[in-house]
Amino acid sequence: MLAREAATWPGVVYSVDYRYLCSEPGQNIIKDAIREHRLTGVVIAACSPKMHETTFRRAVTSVGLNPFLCECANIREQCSWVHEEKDIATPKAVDLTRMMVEKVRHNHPLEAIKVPLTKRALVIGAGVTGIQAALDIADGGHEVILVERSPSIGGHMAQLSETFPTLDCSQCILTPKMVEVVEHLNIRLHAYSEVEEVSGTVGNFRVRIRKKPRYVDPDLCTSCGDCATACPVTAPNEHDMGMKSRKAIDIPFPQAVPAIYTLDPDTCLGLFPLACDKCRQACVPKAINYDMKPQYVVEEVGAVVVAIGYDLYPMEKLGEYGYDKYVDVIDGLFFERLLSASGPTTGEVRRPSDHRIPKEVVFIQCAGSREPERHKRYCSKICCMYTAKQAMLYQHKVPDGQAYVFYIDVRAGGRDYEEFYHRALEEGVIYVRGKVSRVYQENGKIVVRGVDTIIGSPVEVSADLVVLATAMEPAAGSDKLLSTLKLGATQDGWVREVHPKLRPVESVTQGFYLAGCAQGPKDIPESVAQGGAAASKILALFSSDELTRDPTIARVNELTCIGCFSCRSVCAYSAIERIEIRDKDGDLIREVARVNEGLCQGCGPCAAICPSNSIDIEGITEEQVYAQIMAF
Amino acid sequence: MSASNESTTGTATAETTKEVDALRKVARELLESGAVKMVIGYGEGYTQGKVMPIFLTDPEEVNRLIFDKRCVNNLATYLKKPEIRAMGKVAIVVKGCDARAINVLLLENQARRENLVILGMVCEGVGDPAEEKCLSCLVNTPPVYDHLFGEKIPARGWNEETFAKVEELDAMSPEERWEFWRRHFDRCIKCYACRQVCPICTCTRCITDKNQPQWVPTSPHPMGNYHWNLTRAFHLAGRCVSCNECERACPVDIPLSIINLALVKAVHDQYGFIAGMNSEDSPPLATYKEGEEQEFIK
Amino acid sequence: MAISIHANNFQTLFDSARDAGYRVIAPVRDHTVTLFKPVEKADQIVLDEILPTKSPKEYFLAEHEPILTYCRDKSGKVSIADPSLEEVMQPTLIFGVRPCDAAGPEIIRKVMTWDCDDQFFLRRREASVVVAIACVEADDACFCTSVGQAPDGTEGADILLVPSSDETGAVQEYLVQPVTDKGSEFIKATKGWKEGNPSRAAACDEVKEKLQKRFDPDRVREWLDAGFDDPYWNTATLSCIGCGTCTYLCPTCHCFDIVDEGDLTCGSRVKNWDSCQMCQFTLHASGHNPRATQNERFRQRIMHKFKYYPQLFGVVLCTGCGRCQRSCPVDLALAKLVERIYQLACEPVGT
Amino acid sequence: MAEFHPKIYAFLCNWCTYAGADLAGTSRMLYPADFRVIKVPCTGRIDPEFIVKAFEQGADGIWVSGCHIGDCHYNTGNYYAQRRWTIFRHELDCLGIDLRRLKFTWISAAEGRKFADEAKEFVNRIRDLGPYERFHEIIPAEPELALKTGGGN
Repeated sequence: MLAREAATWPGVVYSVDYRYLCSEPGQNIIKDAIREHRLTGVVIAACSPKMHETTFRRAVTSVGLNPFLCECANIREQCSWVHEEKDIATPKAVDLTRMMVEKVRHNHPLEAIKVPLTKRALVIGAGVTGIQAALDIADGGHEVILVERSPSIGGHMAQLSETFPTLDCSQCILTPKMVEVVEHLNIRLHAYSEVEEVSGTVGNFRVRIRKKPRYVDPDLCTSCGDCATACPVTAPNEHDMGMKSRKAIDIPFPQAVPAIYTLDPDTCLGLFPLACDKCRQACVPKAINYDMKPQYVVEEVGAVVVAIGYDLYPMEKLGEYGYDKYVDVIDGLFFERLLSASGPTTGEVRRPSDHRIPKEVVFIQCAGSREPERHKRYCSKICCMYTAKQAMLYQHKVPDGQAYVFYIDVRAGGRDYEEFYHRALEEGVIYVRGKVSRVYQENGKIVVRGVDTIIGSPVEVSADLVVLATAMEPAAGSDKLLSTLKLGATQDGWVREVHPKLRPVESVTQGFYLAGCAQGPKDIPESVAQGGAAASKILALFSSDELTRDPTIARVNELTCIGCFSCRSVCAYSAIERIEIRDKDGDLIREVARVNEGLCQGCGPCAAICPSNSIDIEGITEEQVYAQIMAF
Repeated sequence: MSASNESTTGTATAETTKEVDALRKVARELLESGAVKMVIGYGEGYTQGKVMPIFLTDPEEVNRLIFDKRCVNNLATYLKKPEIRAMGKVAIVVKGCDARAINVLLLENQARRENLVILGMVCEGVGDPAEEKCLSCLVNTPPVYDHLFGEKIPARGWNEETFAKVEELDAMSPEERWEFWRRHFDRCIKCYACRQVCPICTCTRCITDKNQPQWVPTSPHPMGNYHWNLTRAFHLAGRCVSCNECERACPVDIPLSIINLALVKAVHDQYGFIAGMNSEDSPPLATYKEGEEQEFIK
Repeated sequence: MAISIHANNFQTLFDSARDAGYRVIAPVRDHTVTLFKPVEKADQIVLDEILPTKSPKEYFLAEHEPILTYCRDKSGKVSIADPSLEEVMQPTLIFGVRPCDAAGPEIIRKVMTWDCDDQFFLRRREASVVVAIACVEADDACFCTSVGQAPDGTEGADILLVPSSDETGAVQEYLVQPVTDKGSEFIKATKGWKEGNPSRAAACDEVKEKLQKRFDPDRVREWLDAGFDDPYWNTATLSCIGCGTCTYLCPTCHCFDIVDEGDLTCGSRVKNWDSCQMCQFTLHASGHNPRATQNERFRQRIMHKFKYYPQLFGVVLCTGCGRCQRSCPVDLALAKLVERIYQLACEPVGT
Repeated sequence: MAEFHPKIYAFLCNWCTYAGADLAGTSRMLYPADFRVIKVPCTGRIDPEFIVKAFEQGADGIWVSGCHIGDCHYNTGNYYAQRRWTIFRHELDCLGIDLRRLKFTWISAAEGRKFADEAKEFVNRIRDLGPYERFHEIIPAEPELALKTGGGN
């Protein structure tokens, strides 16, 4: 019936009814019809385009018809399967088909867009996530540019003592990877460097990197350490959270990679010989050069991994826990250093104030997390587990010590995590469910007062040391970087992914991938997994020699565009460029918008906001929509 | 050169205010120094008691410039004329509301600041009796100018009167509103004076002149008139500076200001945005805030 | 035998006209403007204004009308039909028209019967009776005398009413001058008319005094013949914003556009008013526009009215109603521009 | 009224609501047939002209639906759409359009049930409201009618 009626519509020269068009013989019917009637358009009135559009488009292409001249009218999922009343379901099928026929009459051939591709990747951030991504891509046979802003790679993981739930030594598992990075032939490391600018589009980015001056020639430095010995200036050591001191010229930590000394101009007596010059005299290979300037290198890459990690929520903002008043209130990372064999106390837990071994330690969870009104609204995810770990390790190291944990909930999602938490309980860590109301000092002790919400009575612990499980927050300066890279950020400043569930490591801008804590709080396994995921996405991207892109994208009518660039402000992909139209004398006549084929996704807000409708979306053009509206 | 109407308005008007004297002085300097190619201002009109836009390139003619209560026109609309754009740098006399229009043009890349010398007039309201727009003027002192003539005065600002007509309409039932507009739109003759006079309607190919597809019917039948007036107002949502030139130019007096104001109000209520107060804030429909949700969407 | 009519009898006239099958059109208030519309009651009509906002042109040259319609039936067969001319043919009394407005359609007739006869226009003309009322007032936008019209002109009118004002100056009575046979027939066929002169003399000498000729169209045309590229055009009309108002309100502008409206099953080809002041008016499909600037478009308007039309049809395409000045948002008065051209034409060569 | 089958347009975004409609189909959830779907990539692509034109084609109701806020396949498209509709609705209301004849929803690809329910709700609503005569009045008469009266010449 439908086929019969369709035969009478304008433009329809052939219509047929067949049960399984997607079958081999079914597709042959279509192909034969195209050949026989030299068809310029095909409408399949059957199942949802989401089912077989590709099938049918491939079929028509095989006989030389442009795939974009074939459309599916959805009369199954959206008609026959959902309507009982035949008398109105059939007319609906007819309408849907007629509307699609009208659309196809306004379709035109589209050619897939080809974009050349540079098979080299940039990885920003060399924490464990970035390291993993870099190694995976490099192992895949492609060059990697790895950029790390601090003097050594390794990130926060290099500061950790042991890792939950296995309690294996963090550095012991990380350092081999760090070494692998420097030794890998496919990886070019720019440590103590920052990404200044990224231009271009997916497949072809130009990256400008600023190498901060170390004042030490990396090629000459043998990392003997004579300079540091000679250096008269001491400053707090960042790696050890300032508990230990370092020299103005020093190396962050023994296993640092690259193993090159770095002179810190801020603490150095002065970058001119007269002031001091001791390190330079001490340096046998003559590696020290006070006149070093920042160097700029430009790298060409095809894809970028953003693995810029996190920072801890500054304790300064947590006055309510007495951080600013009492030196013995510290954060988790600080405590990691206390626990670490390579730490300032070589693994002995001694409190900052008097270096005594604390007998009672209070751990406060959610310090800054899950406090929308005052601090961060989100859960920092890893604190529950590392607090359990730290409490446990503390009790291992101080057998007569007692660890208390104030918590709201214990969130132990993850294999062996719940078990790990229970082990902490069994080992005698005291968990107090309740928020801390006050922290104050009383005869040499730090009194932590709170309410045990389980027994419903106030609790008070006089502690020697208080450890705050402070919240994680986006790494300092990440907002600036994100805007340079034109990447979207969430309300809380984490890098935004294209789709939270289905495309978790792809950023909103094509060619940028994200991994690890840059995207939100994660533990090591998750971060490493994402690093690998980002790498595999890039390897997939690099598997072909040029990028082919769906041609259903926006097009600007430059004759009528007046260059108001409203389109630009609504484009989520920065795909609209400003083009200057000049006369033969080179004088500017006007500016118009132009769509970057490499970036445009064809979503359409630009078309909808254009006041003169000078932008159209291939595949769903105004004409096609109009035709469908008028056909009903 | 000038609109060569010496016959009617060659000479300076008898008495002038010190603001106008100052204006003429600056205009003369600008033209003599060659700082600008042309001064766009108000002069005595062809019709007794009316003013008209004048375009001066000869310093000797600056005495034709006037400014008084009759200067209702929004001269900013000339900045979209290709003939004027081709002049390069021009000076233009603006009231506050006109200056708001210039801000929108700057924001939307339709004028180049470096090509403009803005001669801002402090304005206590124009028209006799005072134009409605003046009763709730936000910018008695222009929000943007290079030279200011007159002492800065505080803006009257929005008041209960500002949206009275809109509220009147809101109080009606949809049926009544429908009839209200049908009555008015039936007079529409599709002359597009509203579009042509509007300083913000900058499209060189208006959507109503796009015929592939023809979204807006060109016919002046009820449907075409309804569609045109709907589209015109919507395209100005978040852009209209309430200079009310469209209503003034309409030969059949369709109360366009009511639709415009309704959208000005909606945009302000929803997004706290007022068009043309500066040339930086991104237009309300070209931006969004995370977490925005509207209850009408289920 | 002289005929007159008293304002109190307009209602009788209208009623009898309706009885005779006429629809009655007269100037009435609509919102803040005055338009020619069907009227029931005589007291609705507005005669004390210089001119209504719009001329009655639309009753001869519709703002919008279908000129053919098409339909596709289920079998796919397409049928095309002309619209009904019944409505077009409907006998119409257009009452209270000023002489300048009455003259408009007469001038347009020349082009409407030029290379082919425009049935829509001619049939409406045929079916309508125009009762004009001579002017007793004029404002400084009026210039009918300069283009060969007069405040008591009869061109295009079937009947002319010449007002006779009482001592207060208020108009109550009119001297009735049948102009055409159609007019005389109409007077016979309808009521409200009275034999004999109005109680006081009816004339409009005052206003004639006031309406001195401001230019001579022939001299103007001579200048235009050579003045196409005159620098005058570069500056004279810079203030024009290209709104169509002057053309849409003009009693003699008659340009129209033809568009198709409809969908798959049916639709119509319609005729709509258009304006030479719109930049799309001459825009080519190529994107080229022979009249790219508003200056050129304004020049075209003057050329058409004072050169091309006179050359073709021996008459100026203007009745001097002055709407183009009154309703111009930027007070760009066509008459003043033509006046200026006249001055240029008169200036001795070499100055 | 029961026999009245309204003319309803549905503009659905490709990634969420259209997929949701497919899901309703594969799960055989029944709903009334009185609307026709036009698929768009994103609600952000929907130009208000689409809606006006649909009314001019005689629509009795118009349904627009896309991804939930925050879930837009193109990240932000529905944010812009939402702002556009908010202001557009104000204007339609001001111009006397009956807003009950416009429906906006966010329906994800997983919400087949919601799609079927909203479809029911809207179709029934429009069936109760009856034909949108007020708007139909301003639509030029169907030429067939003109033909009937048409004498031609």
